[in-house]
Amino acid sequence: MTPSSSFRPVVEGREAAGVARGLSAEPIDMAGMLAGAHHPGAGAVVLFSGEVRDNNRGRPVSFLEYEAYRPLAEKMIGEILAEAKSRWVLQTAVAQHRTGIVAVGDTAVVVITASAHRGEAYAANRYIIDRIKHEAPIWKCEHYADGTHEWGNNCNCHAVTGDVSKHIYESEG
Amino acid sequence: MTPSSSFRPVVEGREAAGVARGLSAEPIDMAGMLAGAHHPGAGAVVLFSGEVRDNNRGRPVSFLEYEAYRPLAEKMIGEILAEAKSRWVLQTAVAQHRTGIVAVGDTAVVVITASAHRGEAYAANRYIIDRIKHEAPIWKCEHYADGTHEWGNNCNCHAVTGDVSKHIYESEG
Amino acid sequence: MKIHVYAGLKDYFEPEFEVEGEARNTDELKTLLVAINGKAEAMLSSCRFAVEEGFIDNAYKLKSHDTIVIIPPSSGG
Amino acid sequence: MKIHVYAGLKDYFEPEFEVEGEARNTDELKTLLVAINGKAEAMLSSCRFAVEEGFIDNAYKLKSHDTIVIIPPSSGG
Repeated sequence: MTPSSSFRPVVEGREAAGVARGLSAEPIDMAGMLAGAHHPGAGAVVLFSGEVRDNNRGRPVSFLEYEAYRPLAEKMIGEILAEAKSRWVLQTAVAQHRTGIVAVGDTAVVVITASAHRGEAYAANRYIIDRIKHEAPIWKCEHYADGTHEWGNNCNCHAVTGDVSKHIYESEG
Repeated sequence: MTPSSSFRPVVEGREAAGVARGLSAEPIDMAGMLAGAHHPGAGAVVLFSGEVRDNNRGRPVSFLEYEAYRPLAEKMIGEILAEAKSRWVLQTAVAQHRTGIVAVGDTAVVVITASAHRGEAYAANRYIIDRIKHEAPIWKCEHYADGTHEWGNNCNCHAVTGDVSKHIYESEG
Repeated sequence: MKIHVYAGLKDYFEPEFEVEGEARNTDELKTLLVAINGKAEAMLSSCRFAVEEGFIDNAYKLKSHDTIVIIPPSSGG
Repeated sequence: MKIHVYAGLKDYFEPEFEVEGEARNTDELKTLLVAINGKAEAMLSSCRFAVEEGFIDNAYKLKSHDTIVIIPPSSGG
């Protein structure tokens, strides 16, 4: 196994879409995911869609580009979903994060949870997206209307916690 | 205006679907509502779907039937959405509640919120569904597999608050 | 005075009916309704009352031409 | 030792390159990398390191055949 074959970012190849494992190089089929989330034992389904805004702190954005370190990102998304299922009784817990170019108004990440009651479905949904956003090795590059681009707008928790592995989750505050 | 024309429950007529005003006698077009919720200024879209479970405290359920006192239910859903928009900066706040027969696994109520950041979208979504469920004059009748039916499983906050207009919201606990 | 009831109250009353007798406010109306069907008393104690699109409380003076809507607790949970 | 970098680190290094020189752990590797491009120092201080699918810390003994993945903070917010 050579690094050049095993460590390519997912953006480079269609074969790397990995839809079933949490990363997708293609547009996310949100309606299909939602249709698949119904369960006769689930009274509450919660969907979160993270979408590309037309501005970043007031600067006009043309589109975003997401890059992932694929093997670890997929492993971590799987572990985060499993951890959510161990904390709450969930009939469904799925997540998909885009890689590559995502247009303004399009979906960059979707999380769907289903549970008997809505409290669990909301809490688990929020837990999953917070952890994916802070911890999974997925990065975004803002491409601005003026032609410049910038990697960043990243998690900055380590500036407060003093540890690049320790995060602050608004939902737990 | 006679009471018999003005106070009929929405379940009685197709013309009463009132989709734009929060009640629908027809299946809710959740994918269509979700597609319409995108906004270039919104980075976070949250959807809640309340669905019919196959059991109520262990008793097998065949289907549910929802009845509404339409003029007041529509007015209250509109007021709850407006109140959410005054508490949070939301690009989208919509809700639809079914009336009539709803099958197991089908959607009884949908709430969609969109905001620049996810904290607001989740909080507003939860606020809207909690208030609709506790306050809007909409009732459900459980039709059980054994052929019996039962109105109820209703909000019981007044037993604690001592006031039929005062509710306890789990999300504020 | 016309009365419209919903949901579980339909187990005790017709969906729409007229009450005879004097009821100046909702407490007095409740007394009339319990006289019609005493089994409804517990449920009535958890109900709200409305005229058209607005809730009313016991301070509201009932008029003979009002249609009173009796509203059990919502579907909740 | 092979190095793969992502996202903002690509402003300072090639996406994939080899480092010469001795680095027994991630602190020593950081020192080597800062010697290559001193402007990367601040960003490197907020990065994590991984080998294959697992994060490593400074206690991990780097091997000459390892491919070290350097991971800036995630997209966050």
